[in-house]
Amino acid sequence: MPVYRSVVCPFCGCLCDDLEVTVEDNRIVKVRNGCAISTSKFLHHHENRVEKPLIDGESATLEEAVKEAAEILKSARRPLIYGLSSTECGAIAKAIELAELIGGVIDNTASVCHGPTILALQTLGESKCTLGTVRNRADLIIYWGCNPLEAHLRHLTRYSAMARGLYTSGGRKDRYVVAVDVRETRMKRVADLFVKVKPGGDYELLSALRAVVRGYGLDVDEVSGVPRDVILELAERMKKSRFGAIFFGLGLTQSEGRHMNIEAAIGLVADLNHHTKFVLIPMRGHYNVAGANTVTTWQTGYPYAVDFSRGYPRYNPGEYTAVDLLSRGEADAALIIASDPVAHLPYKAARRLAEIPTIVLDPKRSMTSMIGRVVIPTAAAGIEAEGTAYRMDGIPIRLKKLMEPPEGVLPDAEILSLIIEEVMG
Amino acid sequence: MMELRLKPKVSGLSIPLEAEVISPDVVAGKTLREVEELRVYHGNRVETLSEYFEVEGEVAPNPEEQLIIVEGDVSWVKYIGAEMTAGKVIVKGDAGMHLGSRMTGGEIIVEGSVGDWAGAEMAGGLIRIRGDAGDLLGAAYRGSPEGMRGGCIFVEGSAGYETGTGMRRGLIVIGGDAAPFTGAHMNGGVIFILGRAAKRLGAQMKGNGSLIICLGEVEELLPTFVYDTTYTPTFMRIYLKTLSEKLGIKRAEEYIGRAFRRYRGDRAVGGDGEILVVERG
Amino acid sequence: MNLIIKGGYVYDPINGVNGERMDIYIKDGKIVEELPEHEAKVIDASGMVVMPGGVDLHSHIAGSKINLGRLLRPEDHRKDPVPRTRVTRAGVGYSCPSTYIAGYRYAQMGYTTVMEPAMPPLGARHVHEELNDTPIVDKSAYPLFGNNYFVLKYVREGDLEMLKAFIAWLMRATRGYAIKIVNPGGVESWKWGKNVEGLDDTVEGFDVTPRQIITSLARANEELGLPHTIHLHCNNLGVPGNYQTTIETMRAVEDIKPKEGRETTIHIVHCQFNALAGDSWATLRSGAPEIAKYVNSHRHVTLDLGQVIFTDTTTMTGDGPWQFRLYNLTGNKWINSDVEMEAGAGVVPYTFRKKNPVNAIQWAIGLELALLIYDPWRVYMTTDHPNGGPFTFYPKVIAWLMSRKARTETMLEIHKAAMRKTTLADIYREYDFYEIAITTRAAPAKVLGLREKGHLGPGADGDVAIYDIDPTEWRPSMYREVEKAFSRAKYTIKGGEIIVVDGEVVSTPLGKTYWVDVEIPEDLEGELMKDLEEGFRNYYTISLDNYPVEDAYLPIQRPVKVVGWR
Amino acid sequence: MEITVTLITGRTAEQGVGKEIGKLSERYQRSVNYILLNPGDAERIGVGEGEAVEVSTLHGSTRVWCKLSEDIEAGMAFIPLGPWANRLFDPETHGTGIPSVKGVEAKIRKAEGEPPTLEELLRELKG
Amino acid sequence: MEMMRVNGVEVEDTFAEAFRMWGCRVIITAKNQKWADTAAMEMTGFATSVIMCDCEAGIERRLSEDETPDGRPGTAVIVFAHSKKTLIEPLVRRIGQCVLTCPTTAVYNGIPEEEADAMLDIGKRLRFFGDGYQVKMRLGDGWLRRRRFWRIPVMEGEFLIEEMLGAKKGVGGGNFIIMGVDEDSTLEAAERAVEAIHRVPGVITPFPGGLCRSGSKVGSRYPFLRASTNTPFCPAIKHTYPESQVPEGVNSIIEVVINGLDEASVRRAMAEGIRAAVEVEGVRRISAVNFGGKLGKYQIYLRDCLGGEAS
Repeated sequence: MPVYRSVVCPFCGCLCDDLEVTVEDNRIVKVRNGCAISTSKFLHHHENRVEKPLIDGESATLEEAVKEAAEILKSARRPLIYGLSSTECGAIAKAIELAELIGGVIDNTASVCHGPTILALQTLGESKCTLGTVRNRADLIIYWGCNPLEAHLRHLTRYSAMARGLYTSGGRKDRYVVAVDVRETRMKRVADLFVKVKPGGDYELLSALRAVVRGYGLDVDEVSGVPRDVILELAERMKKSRFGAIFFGLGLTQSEGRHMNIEAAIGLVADLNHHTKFVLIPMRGHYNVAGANTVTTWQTGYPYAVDFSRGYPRYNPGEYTAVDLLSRGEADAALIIASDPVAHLPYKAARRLAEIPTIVLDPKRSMTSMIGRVVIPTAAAGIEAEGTAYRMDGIPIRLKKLMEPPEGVLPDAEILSLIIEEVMG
Repeated sequence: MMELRLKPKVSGLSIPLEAEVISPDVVAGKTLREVEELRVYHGNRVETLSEYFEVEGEVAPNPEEQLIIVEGDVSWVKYIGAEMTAGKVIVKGDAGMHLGSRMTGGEIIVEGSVGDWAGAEMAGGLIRIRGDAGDLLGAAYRGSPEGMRGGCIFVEGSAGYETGTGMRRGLIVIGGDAAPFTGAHMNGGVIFILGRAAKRLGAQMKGNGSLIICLGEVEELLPTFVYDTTYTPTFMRIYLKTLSEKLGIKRAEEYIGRAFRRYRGDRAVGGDGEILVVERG
Repeated sequence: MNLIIKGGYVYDPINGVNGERMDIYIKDGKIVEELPEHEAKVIDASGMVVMPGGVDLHSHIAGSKINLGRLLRPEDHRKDPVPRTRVTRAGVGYSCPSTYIAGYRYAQMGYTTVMEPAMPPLGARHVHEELNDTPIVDKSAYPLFGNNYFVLKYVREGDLEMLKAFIAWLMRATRGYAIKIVNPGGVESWKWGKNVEGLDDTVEGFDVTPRQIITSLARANEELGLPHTIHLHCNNLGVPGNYQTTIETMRAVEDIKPKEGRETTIHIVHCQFNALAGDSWATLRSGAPEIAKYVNSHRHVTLDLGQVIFTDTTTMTGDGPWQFRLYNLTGNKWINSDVEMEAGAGVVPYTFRKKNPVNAIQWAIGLELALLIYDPWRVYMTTDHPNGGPFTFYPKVIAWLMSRKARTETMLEIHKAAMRKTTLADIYREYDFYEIAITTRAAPAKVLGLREKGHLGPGADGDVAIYDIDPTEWRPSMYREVEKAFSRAKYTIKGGEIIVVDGEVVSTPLGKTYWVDVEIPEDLEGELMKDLEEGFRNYYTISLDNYPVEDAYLPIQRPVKVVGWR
Repeated sequence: MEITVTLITGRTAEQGVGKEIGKLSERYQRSVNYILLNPGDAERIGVGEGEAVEVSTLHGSTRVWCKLSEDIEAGMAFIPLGPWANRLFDPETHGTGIPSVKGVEAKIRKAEGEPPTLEELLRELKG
Repeated sequence: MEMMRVNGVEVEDTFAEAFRMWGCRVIITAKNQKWADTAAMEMTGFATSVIMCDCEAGIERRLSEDETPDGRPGTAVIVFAHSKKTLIEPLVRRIGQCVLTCPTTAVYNGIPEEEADAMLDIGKRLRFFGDGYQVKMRLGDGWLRRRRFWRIPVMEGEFLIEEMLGAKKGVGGGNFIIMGVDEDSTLEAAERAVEAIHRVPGVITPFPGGLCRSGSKVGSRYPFLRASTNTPFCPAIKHTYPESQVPEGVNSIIEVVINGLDEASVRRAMAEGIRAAVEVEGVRRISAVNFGGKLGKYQIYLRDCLGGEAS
């Protein structure tokens, strides 16, 4: 009964790599160290699978499905390749090659989560570090618009508030913890200070903090519902900390202001570096969304929203991003890899996917696979296939293959290679 | 000016056409036949201008004398007049994204509305939009620290998010309402808003003479802008006269002699740009 | 395919061939003594320059740092989009080229070997993934040691054996090639927002000094007998007056005995940035003459230029505190990235301007170093891509080195400080093709210990660059011709395969990856692993098991075996 | 009776668990087809725990089950990310690629029928 | 000396000897004409002759609201000095002390760049009065004529000045003299002349009320004085001064001095002035001052000025 140690969890951007997974008869029977979601992922990975390739809902052979997919992509004028944040880097690289070949647009799910973070970075840069640096050094940790208790379940214990490290042997008691959110989440119980900000008011609050850190006064009583005294005190605490870290999530990127919220946060952190050491780290959601950005960047220069229609890469979020291409009715074919946009994109965009020929590569049945013209089952990366994934802080880790995929099911990268071959003819 | 007319053969393409060739610089000096053969991009296909437009009229020997009239709605055409240096383009309907982006001279008149990124990173010339503008009007492309570096954009209707982001020089006049983050990262340049200005005006504005003038209502200013005074600065008369005389905005003259509230910021970036808001009443 | 390159003027300094007309034979990817003509494809190189493929020992082409640069600068990419062709992939160029384009562009210039000089061990997989997407060239990467927790710990404890074991282990774990040190101690201090200011400062949190780190690593390097010396980015980079730190650093390793077969014990990287004299930006002048004087009288030092090019580029280095300083000097956008227990990095876009006095002086310093150091075997042409400028400007640097006229013309266009605050105007030396071959291929290959690179003797890799320029007719006044010829090789041959014809890439094989394989004595390894396990458990965020780079990341690998302990 | 609230969406751990079992699983559907309301607000529109509410914004409407929680303050509401929530959002991204899905103004009232099932949503989508 | 006659008055066939001077036109506007004039008068005070003043300046004319850049009433001032270089300091000082200080005023360039021979960075120098709080105002980059202004905070509000003021190579020292039977008639003729001259654009009369009663001649018997009154034309000593040039019957002489932005304007102004002067009874003769052509670049003959009118 093989027990795999140091298994990497392919769920969220934490990429915890200390799991122990027991496999019996090509079935996972036990998971140790995993969080609830992780455990669910390993234990249920065999459920709700796409069993056979499908064309228009009818089962087909892999060859037929690949051929059909290639035909769709070849005849499209504005094909979109989307998803990629829940697969390994080899598949991402192949998807880019395919996009280039068919003169299509390639986008990954970063465009609807931390795309704004990247836009802000491209304007201002960022001061960041790996999670271990926070673990070892941070005496002030701020969670802003993110809730690790719901989305990154082991973050607090492994990497941040509770973790013990080189200069933080006391763990939680060596740190001051702040949570900022629009509603009182469970983080309130974790934090020493909970700051409730008016929905859509983060930009103002961050700006005010910046001004105060720069030494200006604040001649208003409150900003976005936060009293002046709290702002002044928080700014002071930030300046006085020895190593400060801000983790932020979709509460900043998806709310009013989007990338400008992140710019304000980046700017605040940059300014704080004149007083002490301060970093900012986005809480990346899907386990390899960082990898999708990373690979796309080294191959094309751009992290997402890349258009190859003119033979060379072009980049413009808002123009070449999936939501926009779909909701404007521009995409005339789509290849969705390891993602479920029908469940998560705004209805108008989801609807477009149902209108056009959509190819879906996914281990599991999803809303997108239910509307797909061509559906090809794939091996689950990190369980049935190996490959690289990049943690939320950019650390590359090798996903393990713990067992064989179902009969005839191939990893994403191999299926994409077959489609590429078919397209090249 | 010699007039070249482009009549759209299709309407409302869902995949937009990229036609930076609709520019006096490209057209001038060519024969009509050569103009018809100009390359346009439709999705991943390369096609010719004549597949989408009937081309008639006259071609001028140089761009200065070239007028191009696009007769109809071309909201599905991107990059009209992009990088043009001289001459004139009139669009008798809506136009798509990137209209007049990076242009350095000449004039574009759009009788309808335009898509996003119109006049992005432009350095000279005049763009008049009778309808509304999309987002990022006259803005910097992503990653670039410099947006509009010169020229004038006049939108008679409203303008979208992040208008004039990273602006360094030139003038943007918004006849209608301005969406949030108008004038973000401004570092020089002037923006007039005649309608309602949404919040986060001038966010992260630096200084260097950056100026936003609000003649209409202002939703809210950032807490990092500091109110200085209410006064009637002389210089305002010059801008208002320019709006009236050069852009034909007669109602601008009504504001001559009016008092303005002066705010400086954005303190979040240590900036000393200005927002002047007309005093009500 | 076998090849005969006929009738070219061959420059093969390692074998003492200086412009002789001779034929080069390649069989099964290797240079051989001779081949019958009917068994080979013949390339007519008459009237052309034939050199070994270029070897770049310091160019940031792969890994998290350059990729952050790419991420940061869409505006840079928009200047230089590269469409796909039948054989090549699409991408972008300029200062942060995408991986494919970097490979193509090196090959187009006749380069066939490129070393990524700064690999944070935790990001080693990333480096190798990018190297695998960098076609054509052979390559390797240097892991960062100078601020590594275990290094600092063993240096503090004075335990050279454990330090050696750790080096050996980390080389294998990261599949690295040489010991890279960046601002020793300074990067660790930067994790508290601080820096070190001299060789004898104490590193924040550790009771060690930069001097101890450098000398310990140099000693360990030589005792282990690694192929390359330590590869050092000195303290105080970019600080006026830092040439003294640089000389002090070189002096600090004077008495370390080099390994057998090598005379040198230290390589100073992008020395231009560390050759500043004066005590402020206002009084800045060149410290190159002092450095050259030292290097000319000591055999143990090599260095590369980090030549400045007047263009918009992207600076990136493992020297976090310096990048913060540069951010404050320029107000440009800034990335800082600290890597737990090991390293850090920073990225700041920068434009070297002709009319900026500091930039003008920097430009002159690079060339002064190349021209004032007599021995071309110990000074190598680089731009520290992309810090001083993109590597695609190498042909321009070659033109400056070969032509005083080229230098004078540039000097007349730039700020007068270049003339007043440096000695460049008084230097008449001009490199010839032989010296160019030394500084761009033979010497870097030699100092890297790559025996099959940098020469055209039998047994060498079949890596050849053929440039369409006739050296017998060339005069220094014709520098534009040399720039053109070196920009687009007539032919580039890699491992016996024709890769570039007339400056265009015609084939894109994957190159091999070098790494240094040192066996560790078992008992020592056991002791080391115990230490590592504890360190990883307590301070790292990935487990020791998942740390070493797997073979999957090295599709074509060339481990260089080193007998570290006798 | 109808109230206007500020609508927030987001991930939950339960949604993560459900999603990994399968998008078509009962547990997943249950993890995303509800709205979290302050009991006071719920009372004002006359709905109780487990009853259906109609949520509408400028861009669309959906029906979901009502869950009550003191953790959510009056005037705010939360729906987990998913196929029910995505009916409510403006696809316009304003040049960023990301639609606004947090802090949207929404009207809430007691629903006539039950929330649609996933299958019903799919059927509607396919048109 | 030959004579011509205009309206019956003798006009000597001689010339006014004029010099090359650089002139700069400054437009001062204010809330109303009163304050524009006040600033203009302060600014042009003590600026009659470079013999002892730093410049020669005068009010050219008033400007109506539709003639000024900001739509307020204005006053045009022209300042002359020997060279481009020596023009700068007086402008900076006079605008700085007389206009910047004067309530409600603003300063604009009065010679557009295409007509100017040089642009002087007067506003750019004056901006330092803002002590770092000055604001640069830009107009027209890439679509209209590029103009720059500085906004300088002052206690009353804000002072606006254009960054660059245009200067031209002009003409100084255009003149004629009116010789009359008595003080009354001579003064009246001179007043009328000045009034007429001010209808000509581009010229000023820098002396008090446009008139110089002393005249001047180069040098004096005192080593410390480089010019003295024009003794040959002083009626009071007409018989005791050895080389007196005062005609018989003339008992009062007044010189009208004209500086202009170009020779043609000066010529026209002289003509208009003479024509007006000769209308007055009691005027006996019109002449002009020169130094035999040794000093000035320009010799403006009265005959040429008056064209066909003289006979």
